[in-house]
Amino acid sequence: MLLNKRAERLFVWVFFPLALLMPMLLEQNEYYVNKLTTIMILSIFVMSLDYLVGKCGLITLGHAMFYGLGGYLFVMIAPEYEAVNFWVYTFYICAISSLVAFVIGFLVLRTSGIYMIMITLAFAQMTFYYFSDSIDFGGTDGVFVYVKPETSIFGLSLFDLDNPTHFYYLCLLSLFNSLLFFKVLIRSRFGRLVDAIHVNPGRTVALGYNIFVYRLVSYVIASALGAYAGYLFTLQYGFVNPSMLSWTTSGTALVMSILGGMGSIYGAILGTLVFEGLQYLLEHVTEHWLLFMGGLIITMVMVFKKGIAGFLEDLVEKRDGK
Amino acid sequence: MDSTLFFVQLINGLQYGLLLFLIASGLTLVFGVMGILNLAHGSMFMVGAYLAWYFVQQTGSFAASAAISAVIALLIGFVVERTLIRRLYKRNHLDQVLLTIGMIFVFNAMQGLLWGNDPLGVDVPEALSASIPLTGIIEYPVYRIFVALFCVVVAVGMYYVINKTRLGMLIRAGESDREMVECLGIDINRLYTIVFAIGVMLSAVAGVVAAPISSIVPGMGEHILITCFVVVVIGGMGSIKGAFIGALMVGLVDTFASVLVPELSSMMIYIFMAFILLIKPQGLFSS
Amino acid sequence: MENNVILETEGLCKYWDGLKALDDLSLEFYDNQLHGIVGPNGAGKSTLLNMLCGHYKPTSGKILHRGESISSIKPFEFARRGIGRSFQKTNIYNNTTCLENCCVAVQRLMGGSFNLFRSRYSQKMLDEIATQALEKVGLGLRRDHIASQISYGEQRQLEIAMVLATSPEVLLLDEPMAGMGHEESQLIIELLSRLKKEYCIVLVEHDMDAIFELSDQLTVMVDGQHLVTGSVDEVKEDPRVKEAYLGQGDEVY
Amino acid sequence: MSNLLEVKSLHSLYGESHVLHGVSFSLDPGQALSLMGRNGMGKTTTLKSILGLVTPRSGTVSFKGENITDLATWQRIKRDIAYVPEGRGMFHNLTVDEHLQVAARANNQGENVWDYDRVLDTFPRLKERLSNLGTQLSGGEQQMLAIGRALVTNPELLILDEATEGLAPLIRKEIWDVIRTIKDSGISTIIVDKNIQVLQGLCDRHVVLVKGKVVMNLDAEQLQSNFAEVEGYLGV
Amino acid sequence: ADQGPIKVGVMLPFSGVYGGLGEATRNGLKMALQEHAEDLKGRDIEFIEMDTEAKPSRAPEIANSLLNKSHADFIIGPVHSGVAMGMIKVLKKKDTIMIIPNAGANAATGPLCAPNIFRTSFSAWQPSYPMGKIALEQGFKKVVTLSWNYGFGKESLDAFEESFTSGGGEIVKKMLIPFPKTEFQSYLSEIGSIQPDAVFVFFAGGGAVKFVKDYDAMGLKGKIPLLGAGFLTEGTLAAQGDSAEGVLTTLHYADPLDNAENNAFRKNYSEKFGKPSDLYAVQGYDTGLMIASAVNALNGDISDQKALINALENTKIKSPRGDFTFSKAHNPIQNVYLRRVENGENQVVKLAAPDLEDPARGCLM
Ligand SMILES: Nc1ncnc2c1ncn2[C@@H]1O[C@H](COP(=O)(O)OP(=O)(O)OP(=O)(O)O)[C@@H](O)[C@H]1O
Ligand SMILES: Nc1ncnc2c1ncn2[C@@H]1O[C@H](COP(=O)(O)OP(=O)(O)OP(=O)(O)O)[C@@H](O)[C@H]1O
Ligand SMILES: [Mg+2]
Ligand SMILES: [Mg+2]
Repeated sequence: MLLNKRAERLFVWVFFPLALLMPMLLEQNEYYVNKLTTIMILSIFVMSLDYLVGKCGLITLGHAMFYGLGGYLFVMIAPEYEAVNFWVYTFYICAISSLVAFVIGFLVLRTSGIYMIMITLAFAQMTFYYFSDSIDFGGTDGVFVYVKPETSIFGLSLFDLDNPTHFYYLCLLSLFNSLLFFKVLIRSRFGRLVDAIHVNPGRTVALGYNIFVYRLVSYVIASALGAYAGYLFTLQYGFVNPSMLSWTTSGTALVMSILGGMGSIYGAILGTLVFEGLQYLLEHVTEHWLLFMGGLIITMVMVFKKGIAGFLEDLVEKRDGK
Repeated sequence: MDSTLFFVQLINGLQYGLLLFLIASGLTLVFGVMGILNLAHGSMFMVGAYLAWYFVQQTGSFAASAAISAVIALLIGFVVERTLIRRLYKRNHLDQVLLTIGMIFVFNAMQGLLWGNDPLGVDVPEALSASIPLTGIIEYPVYRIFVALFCVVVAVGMYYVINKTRLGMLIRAGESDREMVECLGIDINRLYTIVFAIGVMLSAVAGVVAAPISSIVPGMGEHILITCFVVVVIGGMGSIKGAFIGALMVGLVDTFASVLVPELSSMMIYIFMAFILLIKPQGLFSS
Repeated sequence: MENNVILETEGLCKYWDGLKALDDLSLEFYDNQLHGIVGPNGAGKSTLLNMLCGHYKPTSGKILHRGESISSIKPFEFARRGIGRSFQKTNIYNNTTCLENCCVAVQRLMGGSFNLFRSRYSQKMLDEIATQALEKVGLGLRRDHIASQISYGEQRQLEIAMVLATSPEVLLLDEPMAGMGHEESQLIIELLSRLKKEYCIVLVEHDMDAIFELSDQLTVMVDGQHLVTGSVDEVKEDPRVKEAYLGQGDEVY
Repeated sequence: MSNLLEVKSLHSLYGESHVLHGVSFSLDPGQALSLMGRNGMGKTTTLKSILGLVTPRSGTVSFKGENITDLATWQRIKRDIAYVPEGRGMFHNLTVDEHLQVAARANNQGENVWDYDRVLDTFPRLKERLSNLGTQLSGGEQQMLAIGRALVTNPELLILDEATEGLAPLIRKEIWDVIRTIKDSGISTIIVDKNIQVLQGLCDRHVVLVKGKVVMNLDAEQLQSNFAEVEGYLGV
Repeated sequence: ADQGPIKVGVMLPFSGVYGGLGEATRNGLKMALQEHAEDLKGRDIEFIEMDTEAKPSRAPEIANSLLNKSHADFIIGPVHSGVAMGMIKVLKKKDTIMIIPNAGANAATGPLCAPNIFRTSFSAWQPSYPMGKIALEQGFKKVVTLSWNYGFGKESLDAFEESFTSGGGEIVKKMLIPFPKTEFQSYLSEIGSIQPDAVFVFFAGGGAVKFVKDYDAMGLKGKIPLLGAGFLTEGTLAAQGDSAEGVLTTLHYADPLDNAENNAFRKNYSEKFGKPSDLYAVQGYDTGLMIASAVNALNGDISDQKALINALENTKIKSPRGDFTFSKAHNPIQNVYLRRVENGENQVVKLAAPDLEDPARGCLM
């Protein structure tokens, strides 16, 4: 079965139908629709990181590099005042960032553990400084995207990206597809190798696998998806800024993914939702939201031994047990 | 660059490198040797600097302030280990990331509440406030020389304790296999509490010592955190010697990059680290 | 029965800064034979095995596989050439079932490891081969147990099952019987005596009963040096072997 | 009659799986006890429960008349117990020399019979490898180091889990000789090993475990007379 | 016309490095609106405050929330230029008025200018441009310039360079330091070996503190005059101590500025909030004045955006910094003063540039 945990099925069956109805429930309130859209975009990003860190055991602190690259690539290759085709550019951006990931992965994956964390960080910082020092891309102030792409395929235009509700559904669809994609990937034969390499790389080599290649493929996949999320984020408001690339963006995504439950994939959505939701609530309640946010994070680490997803799974299992 | 300027920059680089080692020393101990991924290291550095400022205001004496701050940091470390870190040893390293990021939030919020967000400064202690002329019109502040010496003392001390004493062996063994250390009749929990607290104290003391030559601002810890990790990783996990040499290298690279290749100077230490790790994937001196 | 040389070493050396763990070793390993290797602790047996499977690079000397030098190929390519190994220290996938452990091994031959979409559970044959491997070593009943939760001895058995599952032509076994009970050891001995008819097996073991019973050829190493190679009887009677390794033979150990 | 060690109806679990079902036995001062059983019968678990590495759900462990069930592992060890774990428990970042130095201590009686030098004399192989890291040793060398590391603590009770695994015959003989010497000097031992012949000649008590239960608890003579049955349990 | 409260969205950093600035700005804003309550023609003010954390990537989302969820009439913010860019993206040409109380990116009232975007602070160009002439007046021919390598810093150096070189001065070296690095030793050593006539810098906050102290410690103080955009000595003097004495800066305000508005403002502010006012409080205060005067001019009915913009454009603000009006691009036309640090205060030396107007390059309005 594709969704092998009960809690997971439960989540998917509750979350996606609800998300489908959300714009109607919110009576098209543009703000909430936008906010949820941002959360979904972030979820895609966090999910790609979750796959890399939780499933492949490749811990990176440079994933935001691809998130930012998704945005900057669009600014770099798309004409400034002309609506390009969304799908074509999705392809371009994923292709180029895959290429970048391939090259960087080739270097980065020679190391492991903390050394890999640091070398991914190094590359991310280099890109970060490249864009924040660059005059062409607005330096630290960032750049605008003036015209949003159109989304026609075969003359059929499904989404109007300037319409928040349409954009919402595009992102929801993307999120759903990402989840599905990763679930299928994990269940696949390739996924078996990913698991094996994660648990015991040495043994997998001894069984005759070139683990480097499998890791590289995973790295490229996750990076391309991360770039796609960055591309969506850029399109949402039409604004790219180097802070998208900063290590704190990577760090926050890592926090969301750990919070959600490493390697559970759907936990990425949970983690993002909870983190962003808490921040939103606390910010509106108190100026000292940082304090409470910190306190809550600490409490959650203590309580949820395997993240929120793990907590849910235990809960569901316990209920089933009785 | 003429030779006198080169010489001055060399001193700058070494001096900065030594300072970096001092700032990274707590991380070297807690992360490098004990294997606890403490992202709140930078926050402890910040806390040290703020405490130094606060107690200089209160007592008027830098030395007294340093002593009080060190004790407070020791206590913070003690409490944090006892209540939080201890519960995570058996769990994934990533949980430590989450925990310590939560701690960063809390420390930052507390800093805002207790001391506000304006930049603060601590005066160089009177006894060390002189300068010695160097070349041309440049003078070198005695305090910086004092800091450099202090760093060397810390480095030698740490190297000796970690590598040559039974205590150091136990700490290292604990990183490898806590259960087995307990099977040697050692109360590993207490040992780790103490050593963690000392690590926190080192971070804070670095903040205290650096306070007179830095500006005390919110978020000062986060900026330095990454550099500290760079230092530890270049040197190789768990190696004091490595961290020391790594710190000097980073100091020199950073200093000379800013003079020789200013366009790249922001990226230079990262380029340098990537380069080192590509040649030696385990850092320079990892065991 | 034809006896081809499958694996061969020529002047193989491995130095660990200053320590000659292996010094100028030239050996031949034949098809359909079990080649036992014994020697005191630290003689370099594991080191040899580690080089035969590509885990370590030789300091100097050559490894030949069917006459072709393979000293410089990547570790995983050794396994692809049919050189499989088990480890002295248990080395398995702890968090999955015994079956899944073997499936990873089987899948390399079945292919499809780059298939991102096809379910890993879709091919019955893969499961069957994996199950057979488990049954061969007597772990059939543990098929669906999590590997970390079976006992140490059973983990050792699993270790061998995994190598078998890769259908190797050369089996490098490093103390497979260590930590196993009598019955299990007996099982492995029987298993190996069956397997050696099809494979070239290199066995490092301190269990003398097993070694004497199984070996077609026996090499004794001491301190990284080759001492003697020959049939079991030749070696047993060699006084140097008695002195360096076996003792006088009157002990029950 | 004072026992050195007394284990009373231990029940131990890993998560939900119940591994020990009321294990009881006792050991007198100076005695050697062998714990036998097939793979997976709970020998290691019993040892770990004695040491507090596994917390039993119920049952008691007393050492020299003192109930130590609720003590931390290190406190039990401090009462002069030493442990050679299955799998050797090497520290990957300590050298051979440091392994011994870090463990060496005189026991509570102030005796320091097994000091650093004596251990190295017993295992000359280790002497040559002093500056190597623990995990760089060969399997057998690791085993020697693990035993050496236990001996330098000058224990009163030595617990050996598969201590001769992976040793060459000559060395194995040496180890048995060492254990015999230890025993003769009044140190008690609990030994898990698969070599019944040796255990028979060495131990005063023999405990056979089947599925976490003690099925036989024999002295040397009883073992003699029930040898076949024991062999049956062990699957020889 | 609707008679509900006037909604004022506040988008400022309340935590982190810029937290102090955000707080002062907010205080000034609230104070002005309270003092001028009767100008509001009976309409209440509802504040909606959002912490930007000075994170540009969050800016569009927060701006969007104030626009679409809170339906704010005015959105005040931000402090940080990158955040300003993100806000402008969302708010440009929308039916809310954005008033920038600090962020100085030239672009905000340059290429990105829009009818509904105002700024009550300055453009990066403004405080630095006059310093070029001052430097020449003082007889400096060769100057080294130095700042963090980010938008605001570079724009400040450029503005200085523009006036300094057009008057015949020479920039012998321009040093851009990675943001937010505060290890200045190597740069100072180089300055010491170049020995220029003077040094012009842009730094703010913690960097400013560190730089001025290091400048002194390295023995450069008193030997090579230190010039700067005013932020070098704003809110940092206490921490800089003696090291800052004698530093020359140009800015559109100085705490001890002697005029009736400023004296009253400083007195009221410190009474009300228990701490001395500063530049950021003034800028917030002026933002409040601006809102109040426009609401007053329209007699409380701000529903017609055209009329509102018109009213805002035509206000003349009686600010503690001296009166100012708005340029076509909606940036203040204001005095810039030359100040020298004496006894821990920025004493006004003279009026460096009266009614200085930003060139608003690229603005098509
Ligand atoms: N990574 C290493 N670094 C340094 N020395 C090593 C390393 N690995 C092994 N050695 C040394 O090389 C020698 C040979 O080791 P090897 O593991 O091959 O012995 P072995 O014959 O397998 O012994 P055993 O029967 O005890 O397993 C030993 O003395 C060991 O200490
Ligand atoms: N960490 C664990 N989690 C769950 N079950 C375990 C764990 N360790 C051991 N077991 C189970 O407990 C039982 C007893 O294991 P134990 O290691 O005590 O056996 P043993 O008698 O020492 O066997 P061996 O001779 O193979 O070492 C086994 O069935 C094993 O599967
Ligand atoms: Mg070996
Ligand atoms: Mg066992």
